[in-house]
Amino acid sequence: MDFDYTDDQKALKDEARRFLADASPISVVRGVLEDPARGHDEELWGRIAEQGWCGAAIPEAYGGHEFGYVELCGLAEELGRSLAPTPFASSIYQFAEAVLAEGSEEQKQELLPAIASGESIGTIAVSEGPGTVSAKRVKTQYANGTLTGTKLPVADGMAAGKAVVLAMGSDGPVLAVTDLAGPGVSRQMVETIDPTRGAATIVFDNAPAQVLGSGGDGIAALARVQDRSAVLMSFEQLGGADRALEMARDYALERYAFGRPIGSYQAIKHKLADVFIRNEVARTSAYYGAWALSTNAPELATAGPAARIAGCNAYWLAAKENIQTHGGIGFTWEADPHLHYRRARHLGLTIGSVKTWKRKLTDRLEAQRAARQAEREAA
Amino acid sequence: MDFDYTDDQKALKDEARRFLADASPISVVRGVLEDPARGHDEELWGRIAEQGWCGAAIPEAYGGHEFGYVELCGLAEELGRSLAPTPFASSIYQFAEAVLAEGSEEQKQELLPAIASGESIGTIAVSEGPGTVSAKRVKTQYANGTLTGTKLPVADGMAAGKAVVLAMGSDGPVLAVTDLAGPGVSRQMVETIDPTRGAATIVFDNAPAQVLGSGGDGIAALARVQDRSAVLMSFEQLGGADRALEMARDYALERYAFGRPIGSYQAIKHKLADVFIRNEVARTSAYYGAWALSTNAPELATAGPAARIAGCNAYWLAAKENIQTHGGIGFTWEADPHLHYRRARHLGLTIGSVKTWKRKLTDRLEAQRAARQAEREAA
Amino acid sequence: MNFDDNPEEATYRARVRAWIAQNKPDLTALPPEQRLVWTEGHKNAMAQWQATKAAGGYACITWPKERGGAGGTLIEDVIFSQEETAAEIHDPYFITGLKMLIPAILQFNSDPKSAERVPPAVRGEEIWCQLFSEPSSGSDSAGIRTLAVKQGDEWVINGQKVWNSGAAHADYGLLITRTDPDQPKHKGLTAFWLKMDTPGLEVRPIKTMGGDSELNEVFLDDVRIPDDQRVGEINGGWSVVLATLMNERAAIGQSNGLTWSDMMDLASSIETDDGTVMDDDSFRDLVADLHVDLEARRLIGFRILTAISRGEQPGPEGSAAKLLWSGGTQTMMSEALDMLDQYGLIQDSNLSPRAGAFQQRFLWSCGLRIGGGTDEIQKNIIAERVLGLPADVRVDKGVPFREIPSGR
Amino acid sequence: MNFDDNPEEATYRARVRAWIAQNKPDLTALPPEQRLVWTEGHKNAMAQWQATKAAGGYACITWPKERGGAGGTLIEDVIFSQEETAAEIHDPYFITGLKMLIPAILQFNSDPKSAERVPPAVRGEEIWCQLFSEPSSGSDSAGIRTLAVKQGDEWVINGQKVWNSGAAHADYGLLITRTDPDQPKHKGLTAFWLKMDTPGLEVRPIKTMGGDSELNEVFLDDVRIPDDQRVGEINGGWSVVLATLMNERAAIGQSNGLTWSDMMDLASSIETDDGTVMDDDSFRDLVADLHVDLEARRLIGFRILTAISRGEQPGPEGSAAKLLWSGGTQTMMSEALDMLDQYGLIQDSNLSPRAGAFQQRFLWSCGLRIGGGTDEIQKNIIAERVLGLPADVRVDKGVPFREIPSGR
Repeated sequence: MDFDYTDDQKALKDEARRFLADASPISVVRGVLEDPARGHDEELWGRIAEQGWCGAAIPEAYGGHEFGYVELCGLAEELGRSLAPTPFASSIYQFAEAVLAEGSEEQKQELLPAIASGESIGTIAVSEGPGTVSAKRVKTQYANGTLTGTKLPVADGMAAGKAVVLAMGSDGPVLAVTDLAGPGVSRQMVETIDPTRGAATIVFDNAPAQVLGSGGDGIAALARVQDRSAVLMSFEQLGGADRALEMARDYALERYAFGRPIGSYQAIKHKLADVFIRNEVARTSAYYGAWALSTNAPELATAGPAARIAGCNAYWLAAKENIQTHGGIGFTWEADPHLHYRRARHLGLTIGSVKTWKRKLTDRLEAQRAARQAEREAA
Repeated sequence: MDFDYTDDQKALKDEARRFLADASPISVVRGVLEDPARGHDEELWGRIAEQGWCGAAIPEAYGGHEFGYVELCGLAEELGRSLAPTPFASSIYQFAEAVLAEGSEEQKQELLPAIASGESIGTIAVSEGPGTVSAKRVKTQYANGTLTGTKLPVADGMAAGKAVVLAMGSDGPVLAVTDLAGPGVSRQMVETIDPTRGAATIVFDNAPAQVLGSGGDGIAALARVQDRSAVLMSFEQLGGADRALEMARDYALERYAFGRPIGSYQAIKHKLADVFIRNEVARTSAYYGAWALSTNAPELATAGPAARIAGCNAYWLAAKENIQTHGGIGFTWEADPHLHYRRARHLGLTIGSVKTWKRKLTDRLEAQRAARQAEREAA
Repeated sequence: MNFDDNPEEATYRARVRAWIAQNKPDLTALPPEQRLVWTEGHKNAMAQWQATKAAGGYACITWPKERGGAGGTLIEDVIFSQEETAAEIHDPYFITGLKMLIPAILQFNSDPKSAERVPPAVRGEEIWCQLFSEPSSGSDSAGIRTLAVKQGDEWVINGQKVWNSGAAHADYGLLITRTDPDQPKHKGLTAFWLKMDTPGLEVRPIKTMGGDSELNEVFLDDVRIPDDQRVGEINGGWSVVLATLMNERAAIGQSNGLTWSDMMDLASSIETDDGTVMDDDSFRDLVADLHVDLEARRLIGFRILTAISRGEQPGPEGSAAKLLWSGGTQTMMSEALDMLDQYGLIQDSNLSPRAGAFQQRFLWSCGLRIGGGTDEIQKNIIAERVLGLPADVRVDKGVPFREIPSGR
Repeated sequence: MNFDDNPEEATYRARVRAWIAQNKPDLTALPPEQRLVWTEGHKNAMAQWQATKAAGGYACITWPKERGGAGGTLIEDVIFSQEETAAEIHDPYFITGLKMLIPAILQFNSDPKSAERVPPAVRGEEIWCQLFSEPSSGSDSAGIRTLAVKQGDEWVINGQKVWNSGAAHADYGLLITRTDPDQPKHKGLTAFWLKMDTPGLEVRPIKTMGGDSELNEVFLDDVRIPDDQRVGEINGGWSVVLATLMNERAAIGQSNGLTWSDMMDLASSIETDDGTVMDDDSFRDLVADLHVDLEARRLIGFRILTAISRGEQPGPEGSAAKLLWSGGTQTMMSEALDMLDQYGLIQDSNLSPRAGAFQQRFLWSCGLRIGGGTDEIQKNIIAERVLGLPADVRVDKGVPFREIPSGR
């Protein structure tokens, strides 16, 4: 039983926090926020790549540093906390995980080294319109080695050089990987609720692409990849939620009303206690997910969705109550709470809404229950 | 625009409150609670009947006093407030409304005078087992003028002399009225979460019965009746919720912790403010329902369910937070808060759960929306 | 219980409905971006509308005729507002002055100079704003620090105001200052009215998190105001504040914005494998909950109206209605984004459903929970004024203002 | 992050699992109604089990051997408890004495008379109960009014205690009294241990709203206790209270009761027109929410365990876990009743699903939110001890106890 970071992991996290305090202060975040043409901070991305973070969970054989998944989780927590405006999530939690989990040996060899070094940025293009993505409603076509269709929103779609794309092949949905700088691809920035994380509409018109790995059910493959992304993303959410709670706590200590700090009123104290509880649920669920991810445990099938749900709920509550605790100031552009409010919902939507994940979790709990019953009946 | 009781209605309510303070003090409620063999207080029932309340909304032609529906709503509010252990709800909001709304002229003549005088008690027997009642799953049969099947729980099923029973006829579900003291009927008390409101299992074995009114779709008829019951019941819920809030408020004023009344702490103040808001939603929704009921407005189709939902939610919140505000004392048998906790859930389940009513409300909102669209397209 | 107009009300309603239809401003003449509130084009159109109302006898309906009003009843005023809303006329410019500030000034001042300000306001020629809140006095609304010092017949004023809605468009303001810091908090305040172009006064727009700039900061640097612009007694400013707040409560807020039926429309437009989101049981539960709460909010308005039409002072139901509205809107918008799933993060008037209204209100709803009394203050009001629970322990009670701890 | 036992832990677990399987009490010998906790039959079986553990070297695992313990580690103690729970052994009788009260007594007293009480408790021969709470000191746990007055070598005690779990079954109690009402609240308290059959002491069971009587009132009427049964210093009783509370926090609660999977079982048993309630989207959302919260509660236990196994003092995660549990249970039971619809109001062990367990816990869940520190107190603990927010204004701070306002 050891349900916490090790001392080494804690040291890595501390170092990451110091690094980000220097490399990604709030001025860097606002630099991206205020300039509609930017989707991330390129200098910051370069410095993060230099740290080797992109390869934290990528095996050395593919150019990574193989620190380990729990270490990557720790970095994600710090990235979330600092609001770092980078395509790290798209490139590492999503693209790299997709290639690692579903790609062929050749594809790993070809694609991962540039991702691990940070030279190349990857993303996943799934959504095509309003609503939950499903096998029945994928319209983008994959045929004769090319993709045709429109994906939006694609997180970091302007910054990325490569994308894994969900498309309908001749035998059903597949995941295909394509070069976004190649022929048949046009893209356009799309404004979102969180300008510190870029997004794009990408139009594929007979764009050359290859199926990831041996093909097979693309929806099932995407689900396996997203279980992994969900855990990593949940640490970003946790980091953000912790930071939002701290901001609220700090403000509640320094802001006075009726002659005493507002943090001495139970309305504020109990509100922030509620946020703390949600953050503890998120922390605990994320840790459990990290264990399942790092050990490839079958529990990932429920731990991934649980981490996602807890992360979405915690960050949303922490972000909105941080604004509320700040009062009028919290509603202004100049104050920082809205950055977390935006980011909380960005992270809460980008690999599917909390509602979508709740359904996924219950489907799996039900399947497990049916399997246990079948086992019992067989016995 | 006049969205409140009139002065006359207020005077009637005040009088009812004084009457119940005398006729139904908490000792009378506890008398029924402590004796498992009783389901209501017979002396109290007699005194209520003497007041003419049973006939408040029954036309004079059928032996009623025809005070009006808003007046009956006011009485319901006071009955709910006092926790009066009587079969009033079953007999008046349900049985009488069923006969009034769906019965033939002959049946009204025959059945209502004894109900209006309080001589006879009626009820409705709908549920047969776990889950929401539906046309597909009614098992009690109506054939050749007799009923066969089992109903449980039937509110006030031991006290009632007559019942309207949902049963499956040859052409689908019907409502049939039967004499519970007659042949082919056996019944047994069933314990519930609220011993101050009796209930029974009733077994029909070829019990003579007649279809209510001209027959027709029994599920649709039941729905029309229940929209009316829902409004009346929501006033009982409102009265109970208001009383539970008052109890909590009074205790918060007299109980001290750390040298001051617990009602001076925001944890308690804001909790009770939340209860107040729910009670205001219930009050407003109930008033709107009373208007729709008293004017036979088509708005009853949504106002009835809305009053029901708001009433269920308000009483449940008020009842549980009343216990919480009382702390340890509130958890004891000797203290009164648990009486409201029990009653809140009794009222919240007895004509169908809040979930069942939410579905009903949305179904109707959707139908209205479709009708408006069809109208627009026709135009 | 009666939801219908009585015969006189119905006659009045029919009359004003026809009049509004005939006289209402034509915004289609404006370029689309100038049809939004807090733009010059919209402001000018509304000023013209106010003048039309004044000429037609529909400005300040409850005021006596000699003051430029119509000598009408409060219920007539409410009916007129309802019909304006139905005709999609939204005017945030004149309501503050005419409903809240000028009535309060006239309650305390009867001098000709104060009275002179009334007719141009009624005719839509002068806009008023409130200069009450300060950086360190939000929920603690008596914690005013802007200092006014008497010099001869003038007052010299230094300090800062904030959250001043429409101050950048306003011609006049009602200002609360501290004139005696040695008195306890509520006892050393004094009110003034002043021109917004008085030397030393500077308005700076505040950009909110949603990107708009309705709100402002106002800086006062040696602003000099003659004593005859004082409102009420020296150190009697708290009474002026309370009078404006009473007027505010009687001014029933216009209902607007997205509601449960918009959620049904959105859900019906989002496909799932089995139909649309409208077929999802869990969404259906949500619709029922939203319907109940938001209809209750609307109906609470009718209960307030009932009290008014009976000549009673409306109670604190308004606080309950505000809480249902602010919390309900934030939850609803968040659910809308979730329904859209990944697509919900797009905020683009060409791509997003309803031109991005759900995303815009998702941001804006934060302010709803704060402006006009935070959620927490509303609950205090309910607990103390309705339920009669004791006020929280007040460490600043009876303490000279300058000695009250104030943090940073 | 590792959920597995380390090799030593795994070895220990295997050993105790085998031992428990071989030695566990056989409740099936009892009549069914005597298998429930707080019955004589169950109590005697558990006393026998405690004796078996003591003989086998598994009683008080963390205590030194000379005190009757096993000289083991806290993690071994936890593993043993987990295995007891897995074997469905629930013992509420000895845990209070052995985990909380006796360790606190021994921390303050080293006299032979106090020490004599240890061996029989370890062997399951004597049950202890806590005599702390009073009618007017619940959340305000230092507000003790039971008065102890010294007369020669004895103390004469008068007052009333309440919410004393198991007092009707207990042989000994640890009692907190007020010995100096002129001191501020926390400074005039003194602790004693006493036999529950001391003359003047009367135990009266309290019937809870659910109908059971685990809790009691204890009346003290001129109860005389020799000074050598005093625990700690005169007026030093608050330190004794704090010591027991620290012990309580380290004693990890056993997990039990209905959870999300029971809700799935129930839902699957309730038919609808389209299948069962399990197919309802809205119920599916609820399952996900319950799973996340209740699994988190379980996992928080592992985090506490991790801290313990690292030799750290567990933090206030316990308060978060308790709030998830208490609120979650009440919500869950209410949802269960709603699922059953009208049938949900039946409370009959023959008719209701799971013999009425949902209805029984529906009532019982109210107590969960109150006992062991109310929801409100838990949130205060989180706000103050974790987040570092200031304590609320304390009007009783430094005030002599007899002058503190106390209402009725």
